[in-house]
Amino acid sequence: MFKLSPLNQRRWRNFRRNKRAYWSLVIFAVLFGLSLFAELLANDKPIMVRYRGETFVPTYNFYPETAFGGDLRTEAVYRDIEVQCLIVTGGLEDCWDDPEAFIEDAQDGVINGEEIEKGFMLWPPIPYSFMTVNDIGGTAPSAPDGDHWLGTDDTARDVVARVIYGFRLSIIFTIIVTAIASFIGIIAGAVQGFFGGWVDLIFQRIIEIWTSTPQLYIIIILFAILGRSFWLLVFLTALFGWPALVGVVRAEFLRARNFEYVRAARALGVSNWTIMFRHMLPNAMVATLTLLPFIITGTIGTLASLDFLGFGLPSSAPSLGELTLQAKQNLQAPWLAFTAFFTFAIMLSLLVFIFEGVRDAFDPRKTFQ
Amino acid sequence: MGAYILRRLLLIIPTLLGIMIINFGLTQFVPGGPIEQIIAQVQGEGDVFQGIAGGGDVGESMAGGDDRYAGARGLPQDFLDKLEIEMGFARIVCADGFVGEPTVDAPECEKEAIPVAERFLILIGNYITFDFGESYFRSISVIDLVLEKMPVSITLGLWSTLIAYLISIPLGIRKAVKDGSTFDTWTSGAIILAYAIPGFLFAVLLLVLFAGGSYVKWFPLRGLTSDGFDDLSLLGKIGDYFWHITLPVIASTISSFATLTLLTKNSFLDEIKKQYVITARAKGLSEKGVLYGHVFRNAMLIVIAGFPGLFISVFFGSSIIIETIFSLDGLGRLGFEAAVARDYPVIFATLYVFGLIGLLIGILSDLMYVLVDPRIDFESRET
Amino acid sequence: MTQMLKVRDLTVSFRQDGKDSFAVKGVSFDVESGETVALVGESGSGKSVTALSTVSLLPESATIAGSITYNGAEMVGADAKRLRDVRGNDISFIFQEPMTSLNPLHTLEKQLAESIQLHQGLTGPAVRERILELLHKVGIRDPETRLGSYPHQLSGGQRQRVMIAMALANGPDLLIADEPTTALDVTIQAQILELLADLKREEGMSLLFITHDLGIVRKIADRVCVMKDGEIVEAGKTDEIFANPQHPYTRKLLEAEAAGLPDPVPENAPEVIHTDALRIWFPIQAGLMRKTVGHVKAVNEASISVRAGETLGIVGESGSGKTTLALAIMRLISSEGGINFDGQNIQGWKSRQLRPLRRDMQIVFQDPFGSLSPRMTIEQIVAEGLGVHGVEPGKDKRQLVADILTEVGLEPEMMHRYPHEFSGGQRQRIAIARAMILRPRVLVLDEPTSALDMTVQVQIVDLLRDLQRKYQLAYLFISHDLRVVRALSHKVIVMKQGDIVEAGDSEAIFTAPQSDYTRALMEAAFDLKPGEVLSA
Amino acid sequence: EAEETIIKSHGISTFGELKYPADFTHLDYVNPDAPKGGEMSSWAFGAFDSMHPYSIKGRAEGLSSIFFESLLIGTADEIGSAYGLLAETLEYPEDRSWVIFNLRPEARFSDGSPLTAEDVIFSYETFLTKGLSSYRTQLAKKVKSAEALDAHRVKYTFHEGVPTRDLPQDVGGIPVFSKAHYIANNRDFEENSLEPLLGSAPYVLDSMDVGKTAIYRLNSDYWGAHLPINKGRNNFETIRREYYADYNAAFEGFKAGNYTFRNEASSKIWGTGYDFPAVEKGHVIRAELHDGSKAPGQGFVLNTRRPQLQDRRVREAIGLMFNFEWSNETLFYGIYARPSSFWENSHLAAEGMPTEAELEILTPLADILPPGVLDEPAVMAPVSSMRQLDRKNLRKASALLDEAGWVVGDDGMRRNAAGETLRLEFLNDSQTFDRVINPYIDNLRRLGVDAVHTRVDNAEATNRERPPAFDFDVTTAFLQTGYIPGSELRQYFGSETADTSTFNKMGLKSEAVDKLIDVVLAASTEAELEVAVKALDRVLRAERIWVPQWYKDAHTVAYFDIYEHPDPLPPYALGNLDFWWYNAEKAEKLKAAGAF
Ligand SMILES: Nc1ncnc2c1ncn2[C@@H]1O[C@H](COP(=O)(O)OP(=O)(O)OP(=O)(O)O)[C@@H](O)[C@H]1O
Ligand SMILES: Nc1ncnc2c1ncn2[C@@H]1O[C@H](COP(=O)(O)OP(=O)(O)OP(=O)(O)O)[C@@H](O)[C@H]1O
Ligand SMILES: [Mg+2]
Ligand SMILES: [Mg+2]
Repeated sequence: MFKLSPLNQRRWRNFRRNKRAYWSLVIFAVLFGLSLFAELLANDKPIMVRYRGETFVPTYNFYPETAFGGDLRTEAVYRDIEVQCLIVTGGLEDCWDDPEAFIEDAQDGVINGEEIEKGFMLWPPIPYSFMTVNDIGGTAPSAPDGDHWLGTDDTARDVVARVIYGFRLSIIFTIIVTAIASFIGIIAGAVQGFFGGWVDLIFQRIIEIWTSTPQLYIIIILFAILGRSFWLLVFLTALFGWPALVGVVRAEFLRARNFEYVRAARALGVSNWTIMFRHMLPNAMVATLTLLPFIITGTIGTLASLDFLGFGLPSSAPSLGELTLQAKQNLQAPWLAFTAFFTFAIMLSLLVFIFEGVRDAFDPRKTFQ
Repeated sequence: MGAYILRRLLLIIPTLLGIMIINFGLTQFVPGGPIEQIIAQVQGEGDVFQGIAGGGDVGESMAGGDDRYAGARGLPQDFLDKLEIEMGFARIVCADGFVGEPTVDAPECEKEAIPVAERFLILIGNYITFDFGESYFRSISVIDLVLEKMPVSITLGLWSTLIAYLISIPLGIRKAVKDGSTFDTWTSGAIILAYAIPGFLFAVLLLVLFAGGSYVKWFPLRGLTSDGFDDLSLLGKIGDYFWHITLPVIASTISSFATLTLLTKNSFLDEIKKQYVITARAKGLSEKGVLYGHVFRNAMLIVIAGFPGLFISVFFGSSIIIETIFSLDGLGRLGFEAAVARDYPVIFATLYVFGLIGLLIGILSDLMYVLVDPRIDFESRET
Repeated sequence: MTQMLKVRDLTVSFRQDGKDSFAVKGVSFDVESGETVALVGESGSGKSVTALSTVSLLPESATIAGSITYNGAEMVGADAKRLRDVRGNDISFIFQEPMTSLNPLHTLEKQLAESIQLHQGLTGPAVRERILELLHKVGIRDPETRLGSYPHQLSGGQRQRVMIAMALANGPDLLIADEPTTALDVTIQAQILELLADLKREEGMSLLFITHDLGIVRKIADRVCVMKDGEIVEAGKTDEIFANPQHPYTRKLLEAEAAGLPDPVPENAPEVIHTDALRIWFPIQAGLMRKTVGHVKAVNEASISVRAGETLGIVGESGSGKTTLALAIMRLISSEGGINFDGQNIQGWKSRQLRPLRRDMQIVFQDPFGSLSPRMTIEQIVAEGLGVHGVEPGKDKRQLVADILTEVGLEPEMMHRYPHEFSGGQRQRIAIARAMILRPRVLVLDEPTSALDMTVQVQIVDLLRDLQRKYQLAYLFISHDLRVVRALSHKVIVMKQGDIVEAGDSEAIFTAPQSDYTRALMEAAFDLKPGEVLSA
Repeated sequence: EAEETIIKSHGISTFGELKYPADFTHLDYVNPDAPKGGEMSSWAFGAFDSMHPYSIKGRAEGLSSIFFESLLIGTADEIGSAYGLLAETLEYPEDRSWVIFNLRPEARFSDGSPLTAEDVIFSYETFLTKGLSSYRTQLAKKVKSAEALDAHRVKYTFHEGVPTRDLPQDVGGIPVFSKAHYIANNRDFEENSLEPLLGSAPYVLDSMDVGKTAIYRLNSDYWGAHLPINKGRNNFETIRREYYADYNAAFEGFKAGNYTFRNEASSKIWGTGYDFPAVEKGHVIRAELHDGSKAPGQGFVLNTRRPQLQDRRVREAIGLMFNFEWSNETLFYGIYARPSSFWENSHLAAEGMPTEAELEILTPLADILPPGVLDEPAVMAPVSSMRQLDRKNLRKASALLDEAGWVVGDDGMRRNAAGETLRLEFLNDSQTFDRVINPYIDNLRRLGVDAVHTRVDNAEATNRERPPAFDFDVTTAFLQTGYIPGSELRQYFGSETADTSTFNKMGLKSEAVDKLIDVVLAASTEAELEVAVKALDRVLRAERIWVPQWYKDAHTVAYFDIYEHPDPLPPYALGNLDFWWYNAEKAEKLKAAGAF
């Protein structure tokens, strides 16, 4: 078992004493954990299909329509009424004519006096995936109703499903990007501030050159060469994101390296890196810890604004940024705006509270009731 | 220190050169250049802002207009050649003995592409003499173009930073003092919510609620000033100006409180319990005196040293989206438009000038560190 | 005489990690106007906490119970305005740790001026005049040139004197002085005590004096309270207590004295440290461009030599360059001249090269609080050196930490606490433990006992001697307490304004000082009559 | 040659017949008694920084060509006809190898100076040397010389060997500006400027706020107010244009009455936005006015240079999967119509089975025609059910692809014999198209096609769609055809241009089409032309080189109830700036009701 040092135990206890932070962490973990299973929560494929006594798991497997007595060898479209009819009735040919009636008829297991092999489908609570284009019988975006709890977006896709997947995508995106970017940023800032001299001079120039590169062009070029993809965007955003923290960390280190305890650590023969990360960083973390939740949500925001400018994820991807953009373009559909706003607000509040808790837990002078 | 500053000043040269090389190199790889953009324009394809402005419609990109004038469409090679020459991608070389004005039309002359390296040298040569050229798409020097967009950017930048700082810092300090109280909690909630509102949505919301035809119409929809601005009295002018900028400034400020407030709060929390603060208290200083007189400088190193940088944001602080929504013409739009339209003279010149300013500000900002905290220096610590 | 400060049943507890620990348990005493009360006692017994609670300067983790009245008005739970009026004006404070108590970003002038302007309403040149007068009174040389200095540019003793000047600036009715002379050499100390006595006489100032130096107590206190474990175990007139101590602890305290002499150094002991005309000049910079306009000549041409098993005592007036010299020898600040360690000239070595040597050369800093990383626990701090240089096989790191803490008189249970949760003396011992745990061959001790009460001081001195005997350690011992220096040192150098004015065998210097300055020091330290010398 | 018959007329039309006789009193579709006055205000997108529309530099104000008149002018109820405006009459030989315009001597520029042949020639030459590219080359190719015969006569002579049918109209359409003004102001035609050139039109610049507002005022001294062709036109005292950089803001501006006429381009706003107070109170009129003009030929074009798209059956299958009916209902509020023809919404669109006359042209080409042209009705865009995925069409498409050798593999994707998937990349540079393309792609993937959507920025799209790259599978384009199709057909559909033309994006190389284009170009009467175009239309449609998208057959306009317009409108123009008028009484009423 992984064992916490007494100090970390003390920090953890402090964190738990901060109810707001603790519950934010719990809620966040639950939400994120749930979203990891998005495929089972919101999908246009059933979790399980029973057809002629056999069991199918469409979420993770490919089955052609022919597997259910249909006539197309492409993947079965489970949301199609005909396919549903086929499955329920055990593959009756007549399904092509009047599927609704047949499904109705098949409920008792008998059609036209003949026993049929009745099948069934187990659907996820939200029977739409983020890409599912729905027949909503009106104009998209459609308002929330029983089928689509938060309505549909301007391509007639279910907003709940998109938020679930979008949350997952955004969080994964931002966690990776923030981790990479802050890691590099903190190290770079720390090295510059700690060593000073030519290291600082050269590094700073490199950063200056880098930050005045038009990012849009790099994005356009790489998109043109490699095609739009999630990982490319992760890479690019991290690439552009890391200088954000360098300045503040450098400043804190420039100051902290003059402190007496740093001299003391040096006198102990502690290596430079240990001094930087064990002694100085915890004391130079205020800005970093404060900014981190904002960097995290800011990264999601970056994704959103890239979407906004048309250089983001492919438009079918469930991006929260795209949702915001749609909200602006469809003022007549306020549910889009509300959804986007609440998703962002909840995410940001949770993160800010969690990080506030972390900050407090690491603050030696903070007292907890 | 003097030596350090001198070193920094000298390093500006290679840095600027580096910036220009990277960017120039980059543009060699960007798919589609200004010529394509002109072709797209001549063919009446979408405006680059349509996407951002939103609300465009699929039916709308129907080309139309004066059919007769456009005639049978098509861009002849000689026109493209001429564009290339005009934009400095190529030049005319004429056979020996050719007399008169060289043109592509003359049989003895032909177009020759200028090598990339040479183009770069020409560019740098011009820039050293502060000759930044003209926009590809407008008959106006780049400098004038930037100056033309300045008022909008300064307005948005100045007021929103001012408001953000004037509110955030005192608020952050108060929150630090009252850490954990209900005041702290609700203000955190409020600033987070404000931060979470997507700025452009908020802008549109303001527009619809306070400037549109459905609800109240208290504020104008666009622009910095009214049509008859010049005829107004001084007081009238000031009033008119503020009347116009209220909504855009609110929209661009709303989300900027959160980081600064929390940064202030947390920095203060870190300092406020230190020994010297107790000393200050023991002197009998008022709480304000302690916080602003003693803690502030210690806690706000980053914020204070950020002031020169702030100065930049005052000039260039406007956001493309706010500008678009309120039909303001500022640097945000200029920059984006130039990037998308591949208006290289504008891109390079703005990069060069703003790069230079940025580098100088960087030096100032580092000097601020020393001013704030005299213990700081930038020398290497290998003793 | 009226009761100016009346403390009744004062109880202070600190909340740490969910538990309460009591630092002060039901303390009661009075200070009458014009009176000097000395608070003495064990390190960590709650003296500073008691003092701080009088005007509510304790951190928010503290809970105060009981009653404190100042001139009849209740101070516990008083409103901010009331406290503000009293603080600084009526009651002034000299904090125990001058090194960390000054605002690091304000110049001396600003810090001093602030108090004066705040309570006296003076402005302009008048303020400056008053500041210069104060600085002069507390014995700062050339005060004009020091006005623009920042705290980090001052020596420990100089900072302490600035603190004193600040406290005296407004002519307080009650001065609470928490070990105000620890960093001062004896002559300055005498001057300061004289100053306090003057103030008391002329302006009827009362004094609550916390100290470990019983000599001082005897000299200036009217009454004494002896504290132990958060309680006052004995209180009474100074003469009576000294003459007839009741409580066993008091007796022990009075008896304790670092005495004896160090073991002789073996003949063939190798030289471990040797410096050649070491020079450290700090540039004085002015303006934003930081042009160097002159130098503070902190150390001029210092040549010293220490052998294994030998202790070199460094004494000298405050600000004479002792700390600077020590730091330079440890290669922690840059210097000119040769530094030999084990025969190798380590001047100019990179920090990577030096790292392996660090195990063998350790330092205890003058400012213990500043030298402890605020976000590390004591365990981490003390164990860190072990982590760097490796633990001997078969030994448990935590056990080693616990052992060394016990040796310096701290309870091992405290090791999960942060530095700020200790008393000044405790922190000093932590700093000693951190250095000692490595069993270095050379140890620089920069005033290691200034905050320790006599009993603990004796314990530490014994420990040092013990270790020296066992491991042939070499010490550079910097102190103003000449008794301790005498008890530990084989050789002594005396510094004044950056110069070594006298150097030689300890006995020779103590018994037959050559320079006037040394003689003056001895006289002040050992209460000798002018011209008298210490017997061998 | 002397025996050449010279035609002298007040107008000219492509095939000779003019609707209006020389002594007409006014155009049929105008209200000759329309009151003058009032203001017409509308909005425009973005900003402007130039008042000179004939340079590629700067963003010219959208109406900045309003200052200029030309020798001839067209009408909104006829195609191919033009009547004299600056020219009183014109003279031309039957073969139209030259044309002489007799200017109206009373013609004046807005500053009162006379407009002479010299100005006409100067304008022509300026356009020839410094005008927009397309213009320049066209002129240079066609016009041999232009000369002023006297102060009021100009003669254009055309090159031999170029089709001259439309040339008199072309040169007659060149805007005329003042030479004296141009020279006095030291102007450069290629640079943008905020100072308009001097023209002779009824409107002059009143005032502007650069980038925001432009106001044009009716010139009270306009020289041509009395002309029959101008009767009932140019009714507004001022025309105001308001610029907004944002659609929402623009719409709010309308709601608030900042401008009063709106040609609603957004189906969304048309479908949902018009429920604001001014509409409810009846202050704003919302009208769908029939638009008789030809559809612009908007569609997804398929790049037949790609190996997988060379098979006509594949292209047909792809076309079947675009569900217009669903899209129209779900995405467009049902306001669009579907084109099938390249000449949709005009008399030139082929319908049903080929007629005798068409067969006459087509039969000789039977060998090289795509199947079904002769014996099947003209290809119509497929009709789908209201379900996003139409099973009937899916089956049909599946069958076609199976037949073409793209069979479904074990992973549900189609592959050819070589094992390659049927890849189809949609190149798109407009965010607004995402919601159209994504469902389409969805359908295609269900068909087993490996369809992907790539959105790029404008410049990159242009780069990839143009020669020499032609690097796309599917993209949106406008296959713009004319009412009187001419040589541009070659640019759009001819094989000779397939590898070089920006317009033949699909890379169509069809012998039959080439031959039919020749027939179209050779047509000498209106009837001949119609038959030839219909035959061409059939073949083009049968080639399945595009998936037609949609068009709008109505003007969706909203305006404050202060304007009136002739009823019915002429087929080819909305004319809100031209022949609508202001009703001062209604305006008073609205003002009294507080609408503005
Ligand atoms: N960083 C610095 N910059 C400028 N002057 C300094 C600096 N550090 C120390 N000094 C000056 O050098 C002199 C010697 O200081 P040092 O700390 O060595 O004195 P010290 O002998 O240890 O005194 P004390 O007994 O008071 O601790 C003092 O005058 C001090 O003001
Ligand atoms: N902030 C704090 N949190 C927890 N415990 C504290 C804190 N400050 C002091 N203590 C504890 O309270 C006790 C009394 O401390 P105090 O500083 O009053 O001692 P002192 O008598 O002044 O000792 P010294 O002579 O060493 O300065 C000590 O045991 C110390 O560990
Ligand atoms: Mg103490
Ligand atoms: Mg010292």
